[in-house]
Amino acid sequence: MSLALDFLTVLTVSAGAFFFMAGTVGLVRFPDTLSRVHALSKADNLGLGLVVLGLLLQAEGLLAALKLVAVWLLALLAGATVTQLIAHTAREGVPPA
Amino acid sequence: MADFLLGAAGFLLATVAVGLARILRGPGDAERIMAAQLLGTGGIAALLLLAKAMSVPAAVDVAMILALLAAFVSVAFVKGAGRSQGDRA
Amino acid sequence: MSDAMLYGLCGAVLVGLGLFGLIVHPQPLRKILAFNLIGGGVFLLFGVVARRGAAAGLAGDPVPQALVITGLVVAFAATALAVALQVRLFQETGGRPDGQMDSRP
Amino acid sequence: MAFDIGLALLVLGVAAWTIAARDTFAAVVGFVAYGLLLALVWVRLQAPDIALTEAALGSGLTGGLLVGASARLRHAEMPAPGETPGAVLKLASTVLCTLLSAGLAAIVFLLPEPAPTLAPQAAANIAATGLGNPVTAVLMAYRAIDTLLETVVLLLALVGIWSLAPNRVWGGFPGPRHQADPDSALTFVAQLLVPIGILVGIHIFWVGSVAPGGEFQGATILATMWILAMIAGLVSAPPVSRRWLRLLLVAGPAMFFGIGFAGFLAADAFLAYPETHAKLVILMIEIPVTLSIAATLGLLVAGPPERITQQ
Repeated sequence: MSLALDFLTVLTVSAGAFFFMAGTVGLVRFPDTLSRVHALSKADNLGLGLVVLGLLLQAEGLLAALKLVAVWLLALLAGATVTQLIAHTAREGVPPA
Repeated sequence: MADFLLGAAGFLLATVAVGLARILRGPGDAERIMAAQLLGTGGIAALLLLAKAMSVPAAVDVAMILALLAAFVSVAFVKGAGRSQGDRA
Repeated sequence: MSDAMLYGLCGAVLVGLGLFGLIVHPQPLRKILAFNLIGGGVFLLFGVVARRGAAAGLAGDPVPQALVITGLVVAFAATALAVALQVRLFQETGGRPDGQMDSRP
Repeated sequence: MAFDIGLALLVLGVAAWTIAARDTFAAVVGFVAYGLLLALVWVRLQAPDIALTEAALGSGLTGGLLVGASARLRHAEMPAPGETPGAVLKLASTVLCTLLSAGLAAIVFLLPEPAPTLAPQAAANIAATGLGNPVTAVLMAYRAIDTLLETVVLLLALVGIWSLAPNRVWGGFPGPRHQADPDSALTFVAQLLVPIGILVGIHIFWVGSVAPGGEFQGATILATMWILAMIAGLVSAPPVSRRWLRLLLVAGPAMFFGIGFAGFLAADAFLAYPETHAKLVILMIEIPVTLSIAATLGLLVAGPPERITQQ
């Protein structure tokens, strides 16, 4: 059982790492600010979510698990809103020098 | 397991560092704040992995603080950007 | 070489980097940034001492750790004061932080 | 070990960027990243208390302060032609700084063996304080006088900032006025984050007696949430002449001094805690100190008074 859980953790954490990589590639390759914001939010939401999911399988106790979920929700909220704020400023603001 | 989690944390940081190297150069301030945001998320993920790998549960608290304050820094940026435009006009 | 030593070397380099920035940057905010870099390096050196002092079931000597926490708070207070001084000086002189308004074309 | 080498190199890279970046704002972003990575380093050095402080104060609050300042000082940060240092100065400072770093590195290698430590003493006497976190025990019991003086230092820094106010706005509102826009994402995030952040701050403060955390970390989070609410326009910074504000600022240090002098009666020394109720007394100090530090940190970021009216 624990071996199966470990395997699942390895799988989800690796998938999370992959999404972080995808987000970074997007950030590096995409041509303009708005599409870069898009790439960033992918890494935020999915990458961290998968890492948290993988760690949830290893969590000791309900409280520790809830804390992990709380960190993810906080990061999600902050990431989403901030991404929106940045996109808003980038659109209205001065064109990139 | 601990070795795998530590390795994953290292991989995440390395990935994020590549993005950081590209994006810190700009061209705009929005890109730069995005770089900090990306590093923030990567740092949170790395801290959560470290907490498990090193058995330091308090690292989860550190991650929570980072999640909370990442928003704060970006908000300060958005307000600052708005203000400096106002000064220019 | 232990992990603690590695971060100690990192701290030593950070102090040098920060001092370099403090000397060569004429802009006030850059000097404040460089000063904070030095602070981070010094705190890391304390961290090495704390980590090496692991004993009696503790993972580090709590006394230098507490000193670093105190130091971080004081460094923040100093940074806030320095920033406020700069902003005020800027308002007063209308541009040049050193007060030499005439040197601007 | 590979992880640590990578992390150390990343810290150095970000620090080098902070020094080398041409644009001040880019340097500030580099500094925020630097603080964030240092929090990771502190976890690796088994110092989670410092990691919490670094994340909250070194990266978060200092970052917000400097991001705001770099926007306000944007014009002042353009170096004038004659100001950039020449090649000789650069070379001389490179040599000087390399020597300094080499010297410090040598000291790291020459640290005495076995390493001197106070950890056994800290662990042996912790039961008498009723605390479970040795770092909090150092801050609140063994070296309480340092912490007391630190709260005073924070107040002095605030006095220094307030004294920068021009005479005509003395006693007025600190910082520029922020207008709330009910439809914006900023208002939304502030309304949602501030209550959560206050809970997290209280939690970090409360667990500090038994686990990593404590009054400085908790107070920093509370201060950050206050500033977030101010920036979003949800609350206005209070005029610095308000009596309740002054009382809040001195409540912590005053309580600390009061209990310190009471120590003469209870246990014959300044800041000596009675043997049986040490934890209760420490808590009586910590609660007002946390609130005072939070208020002080928030006002340190808000800056000197700039206007007399709300507008």
